Amino acid sequence: MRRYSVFAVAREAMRAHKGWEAQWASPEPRSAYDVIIVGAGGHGLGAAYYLAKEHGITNVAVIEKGWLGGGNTGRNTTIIRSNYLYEESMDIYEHSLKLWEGLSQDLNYNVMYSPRGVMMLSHNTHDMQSFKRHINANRLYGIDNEWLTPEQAKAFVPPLDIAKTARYPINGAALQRRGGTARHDAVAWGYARAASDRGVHIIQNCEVTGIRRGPNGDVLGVETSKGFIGAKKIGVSAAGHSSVVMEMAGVRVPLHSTPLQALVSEPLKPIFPCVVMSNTVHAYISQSDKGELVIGAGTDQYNSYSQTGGLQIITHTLDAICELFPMFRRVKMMRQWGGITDNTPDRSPIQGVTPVPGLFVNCGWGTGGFKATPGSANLFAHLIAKGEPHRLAAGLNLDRFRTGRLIDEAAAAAVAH
Amino acid sequence: MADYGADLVNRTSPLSGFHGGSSTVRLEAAPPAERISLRARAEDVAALSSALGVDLPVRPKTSASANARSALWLGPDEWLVIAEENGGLMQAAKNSGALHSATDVSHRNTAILVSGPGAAAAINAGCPQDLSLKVFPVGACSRTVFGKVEIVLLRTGDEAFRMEVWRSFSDYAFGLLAEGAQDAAV
Amino acid sequence: MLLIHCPYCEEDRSELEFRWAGEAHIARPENISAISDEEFAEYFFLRNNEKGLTYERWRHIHGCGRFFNAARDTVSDRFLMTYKAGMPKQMLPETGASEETVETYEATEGDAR
Amino acid sequence: MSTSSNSGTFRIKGAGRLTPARTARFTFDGKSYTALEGDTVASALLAHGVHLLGRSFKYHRPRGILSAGPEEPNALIDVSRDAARRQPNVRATVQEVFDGAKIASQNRWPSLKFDVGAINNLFSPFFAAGFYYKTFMWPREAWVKIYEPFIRRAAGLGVAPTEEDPDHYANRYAHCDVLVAGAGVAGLTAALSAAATGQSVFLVDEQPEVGGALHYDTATTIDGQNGYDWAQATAARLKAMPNVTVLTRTTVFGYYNHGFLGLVERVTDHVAKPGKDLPRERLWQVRAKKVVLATGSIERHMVFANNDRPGIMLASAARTFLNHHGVAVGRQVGIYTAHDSAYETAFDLKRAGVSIAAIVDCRADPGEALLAEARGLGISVLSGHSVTDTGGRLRISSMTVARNGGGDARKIAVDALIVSAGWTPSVHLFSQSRGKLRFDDVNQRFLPNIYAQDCVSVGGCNGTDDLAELIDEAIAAGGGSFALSGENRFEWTGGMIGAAEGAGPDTTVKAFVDFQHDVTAKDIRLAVREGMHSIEHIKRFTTNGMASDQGKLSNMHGLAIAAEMLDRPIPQVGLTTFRAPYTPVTYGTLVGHSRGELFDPARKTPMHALEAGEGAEFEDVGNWKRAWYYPKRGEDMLAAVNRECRTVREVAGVFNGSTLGKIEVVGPDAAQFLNLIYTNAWGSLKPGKSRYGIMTREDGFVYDDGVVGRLAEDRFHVTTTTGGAPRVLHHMEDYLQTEFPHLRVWLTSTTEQWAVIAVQGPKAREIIQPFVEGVDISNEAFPHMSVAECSVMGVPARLFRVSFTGELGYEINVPADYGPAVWKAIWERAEPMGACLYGTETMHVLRAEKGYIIVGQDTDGTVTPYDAGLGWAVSSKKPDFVGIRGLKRPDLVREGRKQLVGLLTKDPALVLEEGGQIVADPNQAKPMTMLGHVTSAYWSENCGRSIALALVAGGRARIGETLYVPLKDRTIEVEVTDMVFFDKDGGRIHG
Repeated sequence: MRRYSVFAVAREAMRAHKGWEAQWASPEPRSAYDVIIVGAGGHGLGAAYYLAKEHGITNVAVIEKGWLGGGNTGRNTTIIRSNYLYEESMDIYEHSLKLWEGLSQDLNYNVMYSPRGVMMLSHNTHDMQSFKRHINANRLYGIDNEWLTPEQAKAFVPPLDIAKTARYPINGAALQRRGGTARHDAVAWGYARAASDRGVHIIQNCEVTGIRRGPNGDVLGVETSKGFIGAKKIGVSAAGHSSVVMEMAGVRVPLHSTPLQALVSEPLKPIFPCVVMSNTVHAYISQSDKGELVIGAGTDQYNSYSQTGGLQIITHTLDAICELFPMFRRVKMMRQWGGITDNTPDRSPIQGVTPVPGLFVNCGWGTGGFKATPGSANLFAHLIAKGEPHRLAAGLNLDRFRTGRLIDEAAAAAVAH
Repeated sequence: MADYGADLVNRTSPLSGFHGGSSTVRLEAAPPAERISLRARAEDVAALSSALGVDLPVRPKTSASANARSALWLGPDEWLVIAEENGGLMQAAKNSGALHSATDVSHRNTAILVSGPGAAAAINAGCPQDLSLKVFPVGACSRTVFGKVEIVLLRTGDEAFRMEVWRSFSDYAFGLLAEGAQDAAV
Repeated sequence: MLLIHCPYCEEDRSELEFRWAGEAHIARPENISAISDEEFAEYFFLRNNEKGLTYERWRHIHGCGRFFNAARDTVSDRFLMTYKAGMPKQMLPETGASEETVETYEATEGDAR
Repeated sequence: MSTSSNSGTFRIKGAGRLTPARTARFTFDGKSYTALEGDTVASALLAHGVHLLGRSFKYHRPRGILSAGPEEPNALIDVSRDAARRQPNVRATVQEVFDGAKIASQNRWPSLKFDVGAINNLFSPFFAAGFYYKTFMWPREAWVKIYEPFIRRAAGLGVAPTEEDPDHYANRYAHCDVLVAGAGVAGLTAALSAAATGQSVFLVDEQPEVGGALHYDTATTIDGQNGYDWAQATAARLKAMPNVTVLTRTTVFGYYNHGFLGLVERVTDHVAKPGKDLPRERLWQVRAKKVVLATGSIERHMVFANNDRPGIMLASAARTFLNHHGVAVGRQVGIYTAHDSAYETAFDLKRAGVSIAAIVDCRADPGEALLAEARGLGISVLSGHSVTDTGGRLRISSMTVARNGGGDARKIAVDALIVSAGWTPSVHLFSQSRGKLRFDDVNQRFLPNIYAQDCVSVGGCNGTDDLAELIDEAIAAGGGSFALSGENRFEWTGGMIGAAEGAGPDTTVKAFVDFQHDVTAKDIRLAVREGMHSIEHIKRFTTNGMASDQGKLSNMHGLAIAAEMLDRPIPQVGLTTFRAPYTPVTYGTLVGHSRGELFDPARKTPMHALEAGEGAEFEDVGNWKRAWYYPKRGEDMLAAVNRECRTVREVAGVFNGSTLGKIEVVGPDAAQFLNLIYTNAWGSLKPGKSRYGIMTREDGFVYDDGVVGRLAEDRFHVTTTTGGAPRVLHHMEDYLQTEFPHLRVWLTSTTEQWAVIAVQGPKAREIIQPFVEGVDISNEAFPHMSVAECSVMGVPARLFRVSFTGELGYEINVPADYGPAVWKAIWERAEPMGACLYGTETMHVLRAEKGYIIVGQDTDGTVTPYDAGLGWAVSSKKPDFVGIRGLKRPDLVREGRKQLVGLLTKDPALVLEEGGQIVADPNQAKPMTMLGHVTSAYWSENCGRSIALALVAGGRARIGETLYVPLKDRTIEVEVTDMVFFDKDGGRIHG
């Protein structure tokens, strides 16, 4: 693979960029692979990359129904942070954040990881208690997260309205400075390029329609729109469609898929320096390098695979954004879209073995999958290669729903008394 | 203790003194009223109707009025019965002898009267229902939403509505109605 | 914003009046205290999450207050039927299936063939 | 050429529909201009010969006006009335001029004519599509510190407003039988047809006046009249009908599920001095039974070298400026076309006295009728030729024309170049409705195919080009039946998509596909070369179609260029999704009324004003505003709380408990129902008594708690937490309606029926005694946990003997309207006795002194009743309750779960931080093993030291152990204790 560098770009500039090769190959599938990964999002492509890079398993195919990176990888608002509460969560998200920090160099692809800071606004006593619980847990775990006064928050984000007269005045904020954003498409493309370079086959426009199992129940391969493809091991990483794919192997997973919407404004000169989130008023916002304000809305209430949602979700989010940043009322929404998030009962992901030998699952990332991409992919590769989870992902198993040992991040941020 | 008789205590309506509107919409707080939330199964409706002196409607989105009492269908086993103050609704329901649940909600709700040619438009600033006379005729009633709060809406005339709202939401409802009224006049 | 037919109000109303309440026809086990951990997990956590026809519960929370059931296509979000709580799962008339399904919104997007 | 001097030297007398006498003044980049009423900023500036309006996104190339409508990618301006009313990124082709408007160009520094950023254009070979993915990676920190800030500053177009928007916005929900989007010939006819049948109709158009293409197309007659006049007359007819609503300056921006459409109506942006009552914009949220899409089509530009200079313009735009605004776009105009429609522009210009340099038609054989007309007008037509380049710096000065296939190139001087590559049907709304498109191979366009909603497309957006056919289609769509004649002069044919001659794959010229984002044909080819084979990949890699015009002009060209590179038919390459909104929509419009006090209801209790009058500070608890503490002069929060805490235990305190959730549970099976919902047993509770209850969900975790009073055999007064009231009622209704429908019981929310006045402390009885009638409240007759219906100050009341402080206490429930009077009377009596008013903070401290938990603070959804030390409240005798099975799961019964305990700091003066984490060894390496966290921590004035509650792993077995709470700046040593810090034997509550 030709390395990307400023010299390579300059050289190509002089010959009208005609020398660039395809970033990834588009091969026809082989009859069988050692490992098949279902779903060419960041998690699936990344897992294939790490299987090749760290475990020496290169006879791998990533099978994608549509175009690579076209699911939630290419639809999210690209927030990266690791300041979660429970150890299981901190383990995987911090592992991920550490990989983000060197990802561009590792992949030789600028994924534009931008640690501009993620600030979560506190509006009341309950928020403050909850945030300080997170901050203390993070600090003792070695993860940066700090408490800011309203004035410090305003200094960090000048457009913020910290007036005491606001409907929900801000009484402080939690800031993770290493948190930030990255360029979502670049993550998928960077992993695809690096995986393809190591021999991984990326098969786009190939829908998995069944999972074939042998007499002992173990996996034999997948039925697809391009015919049967054999595999000793199958890793399912299909985000909103995970339960559909798992059902093909007769495995039920506790998921429900809901629309999640987002929107961007018209491009504006830099005005918003970091990521700001508020759970109380339900909004999060950042500004892309192109200048668009990127705003995440909430999930619609019902199960759906439609990738659309209601206008009321958008308006509700903008109510909150304009309450926090009243000068944005004259800014315009340029584009809105939806993705399908796969949510678990405890809002924490599932990554682990399944009752079917050779079948592994990575799903349930809900609204938090993008930030976990490198970490999840890296640990999923370990799971598939070794047949058992890495220490850092051991708690994310399916069995927790039987035992009741949930990782309930949502409950931990419980509603006010 | 005799010092503190009932006459010393007057109802302080959450919207007392509120009025407003625009050139096409009049907004005013309704006078204090007595209200019960009445729940009963179909077989007990007749007995309750006769005890209350008003026929509890059994068709969705309809209301009935008689003897200074109005009964609003809210659900298949639920009515909001409204009377003037001290209307004796709890006792009347009790007198029916029928199986039911009556709960005094006189003070839970307050009401805003919305009238004028722009009334429906003002309410549609926050209410997603079709308020055309064809779909929401005089006498029609429904629990629904108004902006970010729940209301019960009753059409009392071609251009007149009664909006029942929980008391702590009444400031909000009145404020949104005031803006809706202003916009309806444009 | 969905438009939902409430079988009690006998009228189509805005989604704003409703609250979704999960998969329908999951009965609480009568002998719940005696079931196994697996059975409990199945009852409490596992849902079909169908892509396509799903049976689900809604509550007309800001209307008549009633819970009811609906059959909906989770790909098109089209409601095929709503019916009152307590009624058995309703089979759908055959005609519904023969309609040419319009796939997802994103199906109009490019396929990298 | 005769001109009207003050409104512009390019204004043509007698042309257009504007009234010369009605003028408006505005400034552009500080220079003052006169416009006519009805001008857009674009037409007004063109009238003065101003073509340079902006700079492009990436290369900062000079850009002018390309279109006359909302598809405009180039002419984006900043419009302001005053400092706070400033709007960036406005399309000059849509913004109507109003007197006093201040217009400024964007994305340039220091000036529009001399823009330093234009240096990017020189480096453009370096800045090919996706170049940033390949570089800026070294050294690692430089991306954040150097490259990214540089890119961010260079990108972005307009400057965001910095002041709060003083304008207001309105919202309106509406319903109709038929909504017609677009009021051109097709839309007007469909609306007329639908209206005649008596259906309720919305007719919506984005322009100030109806007419659509009739704005420029002066050669069409409808019903024997000039088309535009027919349109206005028809609109007037429709407006007069009671079943029709006509909305102009209104865009249907989104077509959502189930016939739901979002419309934005621009109410005042065109008005010089808008009335204060007027909203700036109004959001219409319309539910339509049927939708008729009559959105027409959009003309495409030609993709050729340097096709972006100011002065290069779509043919329909030039014709609009001439025929509607009376403005000539140049004096020596060239035409470059692949479609017949541009000819009519040339004819109209020529007739208006403008010199036409030549019509360059890339087609070999244009229609004979057009050629004849051109000949008649003395216009030279170069068929089989192409424009291969243009010249000029800030405006086009020449076009280079060559015969197709090479050779014969010559330069022709022009001051404007009119282009047309044909028409793209506006299928955006159809696509948003989730309809499926098909590709029309003959005419190279996507057309509606499979409908997903009750919707029909008519006219241009349906690919119906023939006027008579279009009219019939529209009449049928409306459901009516009548005859209407229509005639136009020429049948239009032609069109092309993709790169034109001279901009093919073998060239390196800058032939722009997406103007705003500076995406050229070669960028798209590069994307394909780099393996981007899906149109979505190509879009994202090049950003083609992602600018503020969302690809209205560029998508089809981009697709064709990609298809050519991929050597695949267009439908196989696909089409990017058309997402809402059709054109950008102001946040303020979407927010509507939901701002300030209407952002979210602030719930206030009946006594709120009285509390405020006593100087209360309030805190937000859910939607509620609750009195937090009552500082006296000179007191800070801690001093006030300390005083309140002391006073309650020494004398008494009065507290507003009105926000507590309340549910009336009524019916013969009420107790049975509560048995199922709570962990406690209720059958044994006698009328007149109350009990503290715990509620879990099936998972066995604490969901809510509260005191439940039994008023009668069949009537319970249930209380919930303040924040929990709605979800608890929903949870109860769920079980009642769907799991236990056989039970004869009904639930009613009574939270707001009752004002709740808690009087707590040794003197509580003495304070309330005189007010209470109908019940003996002596300690013997009315002990702790009694409840009675009685009368307080003569009003019907419910009196609870209950305590959340550990003191003798009562909670008086009176109907809410009486709350203020009763509160006032009680306070007037209590105050002289030395009592105080106290708020939620003191309530929290006092209950913590007694080890009473707050659900949601000391529990978090992962805590069982056993964990919380409330195992006594879980009945072991009941055969069933919600949570009975969940509680027995392996992890919920394991050893070592986190349990609620007390913590005492070794240094009594130190108050722990709520949320502090607890460890056994503070010196261990990170990541540390954490045992739990501090859930509540206060200074207890009554204990004379700090106190805390905490969830600690295996907590109850650790009582007596020393643990540590490492905070940011120090580590605090604590001892694990039981949870009761004050009055351990609990005697006071029975006092």
